[in-house]
Amino acid sequence: MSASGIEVQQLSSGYAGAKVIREVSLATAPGEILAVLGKNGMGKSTLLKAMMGLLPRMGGSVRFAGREATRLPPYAVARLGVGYVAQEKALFQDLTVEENLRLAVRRTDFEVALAEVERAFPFLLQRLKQRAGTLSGGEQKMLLMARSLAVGGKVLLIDEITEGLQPSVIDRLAGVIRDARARHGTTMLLVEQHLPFALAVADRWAVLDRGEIADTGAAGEPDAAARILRHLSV
Amino acid sequence: MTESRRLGFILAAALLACAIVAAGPYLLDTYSVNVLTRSLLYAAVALTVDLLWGYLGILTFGQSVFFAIGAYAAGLVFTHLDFSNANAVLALGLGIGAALLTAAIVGWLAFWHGASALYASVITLVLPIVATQLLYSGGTFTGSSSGLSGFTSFDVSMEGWFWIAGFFLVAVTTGAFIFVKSDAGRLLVAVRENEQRCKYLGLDTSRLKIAVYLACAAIGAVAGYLYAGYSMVVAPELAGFVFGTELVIWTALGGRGTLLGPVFGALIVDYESAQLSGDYPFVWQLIIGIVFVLVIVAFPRGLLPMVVALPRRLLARARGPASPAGEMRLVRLDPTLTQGEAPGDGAALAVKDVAKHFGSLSVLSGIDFSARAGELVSLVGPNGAGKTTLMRCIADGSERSAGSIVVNGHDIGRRPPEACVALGVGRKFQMANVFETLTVAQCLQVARVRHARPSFWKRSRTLPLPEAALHVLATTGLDRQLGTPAHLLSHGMKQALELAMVLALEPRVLLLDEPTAGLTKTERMQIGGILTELTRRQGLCILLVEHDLDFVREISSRIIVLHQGRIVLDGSVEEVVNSELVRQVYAGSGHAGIAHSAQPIQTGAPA
Amino acid sequence: MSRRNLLAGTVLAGVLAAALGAALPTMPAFAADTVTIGIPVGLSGANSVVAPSVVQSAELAVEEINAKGGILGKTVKLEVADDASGAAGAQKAFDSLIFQKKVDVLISMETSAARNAGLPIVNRGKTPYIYTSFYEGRSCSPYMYVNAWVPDQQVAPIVDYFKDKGAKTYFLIGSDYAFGRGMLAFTKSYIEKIGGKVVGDEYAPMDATDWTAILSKVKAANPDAIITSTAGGAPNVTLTKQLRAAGVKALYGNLAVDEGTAKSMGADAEGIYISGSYFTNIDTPANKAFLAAMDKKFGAGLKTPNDLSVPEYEAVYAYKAAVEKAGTTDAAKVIRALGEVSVEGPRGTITMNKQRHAPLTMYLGQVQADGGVKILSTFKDVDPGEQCPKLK
Amino acid sequence: MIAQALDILTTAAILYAVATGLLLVFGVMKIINFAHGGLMTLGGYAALVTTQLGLNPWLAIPAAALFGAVAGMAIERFVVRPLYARPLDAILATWGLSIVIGQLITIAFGRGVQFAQAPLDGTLDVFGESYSAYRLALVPIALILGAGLTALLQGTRLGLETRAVIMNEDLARGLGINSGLVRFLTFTLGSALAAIAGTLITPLSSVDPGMGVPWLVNAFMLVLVSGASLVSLLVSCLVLGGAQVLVSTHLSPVLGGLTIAVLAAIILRIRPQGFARD
Repeated sequence: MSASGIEVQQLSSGYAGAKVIREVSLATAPGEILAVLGKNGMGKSTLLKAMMGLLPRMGGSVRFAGREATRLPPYAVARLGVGYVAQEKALFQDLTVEENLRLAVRRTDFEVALAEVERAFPFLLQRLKQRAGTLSGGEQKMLLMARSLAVGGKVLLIDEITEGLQPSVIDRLAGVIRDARARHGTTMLLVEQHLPFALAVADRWAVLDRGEIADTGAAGEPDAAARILRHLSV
Repeated sequence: MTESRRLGFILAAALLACAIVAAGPYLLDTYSVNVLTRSLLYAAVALTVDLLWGYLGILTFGQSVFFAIGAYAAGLVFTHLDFSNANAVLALGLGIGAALLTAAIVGWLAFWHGASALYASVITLVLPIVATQLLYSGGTFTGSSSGLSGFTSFDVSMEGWFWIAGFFLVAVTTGAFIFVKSDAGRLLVAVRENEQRCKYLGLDTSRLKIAVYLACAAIGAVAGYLYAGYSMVVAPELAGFVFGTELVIWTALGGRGTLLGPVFGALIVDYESAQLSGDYPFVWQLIIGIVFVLVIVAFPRGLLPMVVALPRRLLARARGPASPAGEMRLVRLDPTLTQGEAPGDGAALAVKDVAKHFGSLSVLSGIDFSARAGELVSLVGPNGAGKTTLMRCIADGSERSAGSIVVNGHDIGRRPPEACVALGVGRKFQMANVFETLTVAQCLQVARVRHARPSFWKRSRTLPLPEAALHVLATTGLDRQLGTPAHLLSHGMKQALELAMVLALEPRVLLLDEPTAGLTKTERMQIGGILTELTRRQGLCILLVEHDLDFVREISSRIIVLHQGRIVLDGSVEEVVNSELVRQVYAGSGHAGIAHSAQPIQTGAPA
Repeated sequence: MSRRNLLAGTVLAGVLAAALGAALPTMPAFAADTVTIGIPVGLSGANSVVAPSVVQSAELAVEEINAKGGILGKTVKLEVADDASGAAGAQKAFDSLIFQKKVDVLISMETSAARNAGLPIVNRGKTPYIYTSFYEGRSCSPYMYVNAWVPDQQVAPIVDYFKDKGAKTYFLIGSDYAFGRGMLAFTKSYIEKIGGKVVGDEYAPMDATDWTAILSKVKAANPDAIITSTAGGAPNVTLTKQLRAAGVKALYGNLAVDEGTAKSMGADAEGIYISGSYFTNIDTPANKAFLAAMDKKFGAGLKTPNDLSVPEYEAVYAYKAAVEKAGTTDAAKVIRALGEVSVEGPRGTITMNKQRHAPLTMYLGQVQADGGVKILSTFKDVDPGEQCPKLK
Repeated sequence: MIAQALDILTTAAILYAVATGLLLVFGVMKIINFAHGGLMTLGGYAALVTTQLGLNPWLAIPAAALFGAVAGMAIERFVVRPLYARPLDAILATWGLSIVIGQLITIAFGRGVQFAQAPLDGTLDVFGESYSAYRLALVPIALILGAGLTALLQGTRLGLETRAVIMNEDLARGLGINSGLVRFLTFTLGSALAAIAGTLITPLSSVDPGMGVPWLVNAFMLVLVSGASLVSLLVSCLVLGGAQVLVSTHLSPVLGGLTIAVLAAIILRIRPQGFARD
């Protein structure tokens, strides 16, 4: 095992002809949670997609748990044990809850995975045969989270899981994330706009501004919220 | 090269081709003259396939039908009414008329607003199947499977027919060449490249497609008419799917989108197959099949560009760097003429109770606001708030689920985007949306088509633009890159180009979706300046979606905050900036404060 | 260019070079001491099944003639061209034979579409032309002779036989094309003339292989006899198969099936009545000698001679006779002579003297369990009727 | 009445068997495989070879599946894969392939019509109507085919992954699904199904190098009307196949031959998603 969690060096990416992120470098220790914040359109989602290989990497390198992922296609990155929770359309709406879970779980025993889901969101076990599209918005987010946990991967990349959610649900997600890290030592990268959630869950934070890292710090520092808000505020 | 020299050059080439045709019968044996006469006519039909597929992007399997219509018009009239000069004219008229009618029906089916390219191809695939079956079931009238034969036709020698077919092909090819290189012809490529952008530039793309389709049908019918007059026989296979696909194969082999490629492709393959298929019928078809697959997979541009590329590259090396393509001069339109329609009495834009939902998912509901001429209203809100959806509803009448939208006093009803543009709406998309293969100047020309009818044979050397568009070009330096193809521009430059294109429409209500994303700080401020000036001096009403709140604060006269598909705040810049609500929306902790946004959540377990 | 493109380019260039290499013109034989016979035939397309047998019988005729000193002392040479069984291909084939290979005569077994497409070219080239395929009739050209049957000759044997068997109601099924329509229109009028009743006539598209709806109608009408005239090959075969599968038990006359096809259909073909001017079972010395010669020349590669290939064989001899009668290969003189000469062949003695068509001896046969055709009755010198009253 | 009902039922069954492979490929790859007709022909010749070797005619089905699958693998790897981004070109390239397949078969087997032995002969009595046994047998065969395919898609890991790729390829890739492999396997399966369909129609039809092509356009139209669902394909086959039988019976077989193509074009004009749900 390597002593590293996520290592991103000088990563650039974007769409045809337009770099959205430029030479972004990030690193976490194993089991560390890093929150990436920033306004809309600053490249946060692009960063995650490029790490997964869903967008072309236009330079730089990506490693997960010490293993090279820079040139891997998305499915191969996922098989390194990297879970990805996309911001939009991240569930197969026409598949059942169970099928959504099964798709993510590869080698792992599905029963073990279900136990993990039960621990976090027991209500999902009663809904296994229900179509994911019929779940409410909050429930869908919980299913998304559950799916990532069920994989039991070493690394999780989570894109704005809190968007549009009730505070009670957000609290619960925070609990689940902390629990997962405590039990499995999962390394996580959270892209967030929800500042209180980010600071409550993460160990460290970084602000992305116009495709570049503008500021970083530890979540425990007293002036963290103020520093971040300076970048987020109107 | 000046415009007249360019046209002179094309005409000289055409004359040279005519001379070759004229010499043909003296250089070739009778056999080749005979075979080539038909090949020349087939090539004219292949040319129409290229116009439709190579330029307009419509893959058509059915051009054979128009050829057959022209041929059968002659065959039927000469068989059942006998040949006379009057009947010959009648047959030509009937052939063209029937082809146009058929094309109009097909066009109505295949090119409606929102039809996919696949669907259009499907229709052109069904067409020859139906046509062949009709001919078969025509009994003695159409001659069924045997076709019609033995009718009298024009008393013209074999050489005469060769010349007629050859001159016809040269004329059609020259005409098509001049057209596709003209200002109007460029629209074909624009539609193929980006039909959506064309519609939002006010072009009725369905009508354009149908018009080109009709013209191609008429050319096909004339070729078929000549074919019947020459060969004195018509048969159902002329209308068939096999001939239809053969035309596509010739076009693909020769090189789609080159006009000359398909012409030579048709001539060479058809002539060669006459030579070879007698000796090796199956092997010949196998070779054609393999070469066709290979070309489609490995050389989608066809063989002509490959053949031409080498000498051209050598030539370019000998000649040194290419001289810049025909220079384009920008001209400022008189501002008094570019005011567009005067704003109506009330608001420039009135949005009443607009809602949009996809199935049970509600994206927008109860959107109600209006904006006067001269106002710059910014729409802000987090991702997924419905900002872009709202823009779409204003620019395309078929988008919204409920409510009404009035632009300059006209209800947009269910009008398509091009009609909304005619009412004065201009829309810039979020991702830069330009014509990638056209140059900057050409993109702007396409945007001006609504105001200045483009020439069908000339290329304009001047580009008259309203001041605002010129201003954007000058500010961003695009005015020095008029000859650069758009795909070579940086992301920011594309954004600026698209903004200039939309401004070239002289809109009264301007919808801008993140117009400055990807621009540098100075460029953004310059664009901002232009926008405020447009509202102040020309009385435009601008609706702006923007994430850069600094920028919004700087230039807006009013701000509307959208959250989860609803307007949560509509007020002055001051009011919004100081609002705790907005801060919460953006910092992500504001849910509790927004009563109606809370969705009931059943969690099934205690939190 | 990337390496992959380069590779693909090399392959492409290779294929093109091969194509061009094959394209090197085959020089026409221009020796004054040869007579060249052009054979446009459907080597590909619908007629490609029967075309090899046609070419074989022409080859045999030419070999026999050359062995005996040729025509007027000149060696006979064959030029075969593929017409792809259709109009466009026929134009190329006729162009090539008439203007490039400069043949002295065209002898062709072709589809009606191909023949019609070729005729204007024949008129331009003023070449004698013998058409050797049975067809729907009434195709006329001053340059063309026909030595195969037309509906007027073929239909009567079957219908008369069915009448004798007690059939009163008839159902007609055809492919919707000129031959199918032409044959059945004549059949219908003939049945009505002799007092029978047509309870249904149905046409399917020419390439149809699904006869479901028509067969349901046949079963509903429950006729005493069925007469079919479909496009050759797949439509004919599928109709027979589906007719048998549907359990239709009526008398079944098929106007479009040839002996070879019937044989290969196996059990499904058993009991079908067919009528024609040639069957391999014809018991004459001329036919036996012909079959023996074919067998000797082609051995295992022999394509069974049939009603389309034998007329081709005889037409070569008819041309020989006409040239010898005219004393020259001059087109105008040969054309006049073609209507006057008689040829003794496997089908009997044939003279194309009835408006460019020929009276023929017709046979009624029935397909047997072993696939062979048993000849039930013979009709001597059946007249082709009014085919080209404007030509003599 | 009964005869007509059986006609409709069996016609729909044949169409269903012919169109499933095309539907599968279109659903997963959004590509219209015009080589489908050529692959059907391949299946027909597999049946021919099987019976010529004196084997049980039913063995033709696995033999055809094998031939089709192998051909499908080659086609996917060398022709279809480079064309994912150019769906219209894929139509053309696969059409070119069907020409190539047809000519190769012609060179190998000759142009002639050949005959494969039918696995079932004779008629059965259904409600007093004697009806072709093989046609009747096609109904359960089509149902088994549909059920088998549904079971594969609904009940296996591969099926689940395939459905995931149909619904959202990006998302599926993000979950560790090798969508390229799924496409490859789908095309292979679709090709095998095409060849099986070719075998199934041989007892009704003849075996010749062009035998698959007349089926192509109808199958293609049915697939477009059905979207990517096996259930809506069943509905389309019953509705359009039924319309074909009715038009052929009551108007004219010539119009009947055009019914599916014309009706489908009109349905798509009015309702672009056809019979598919949303």
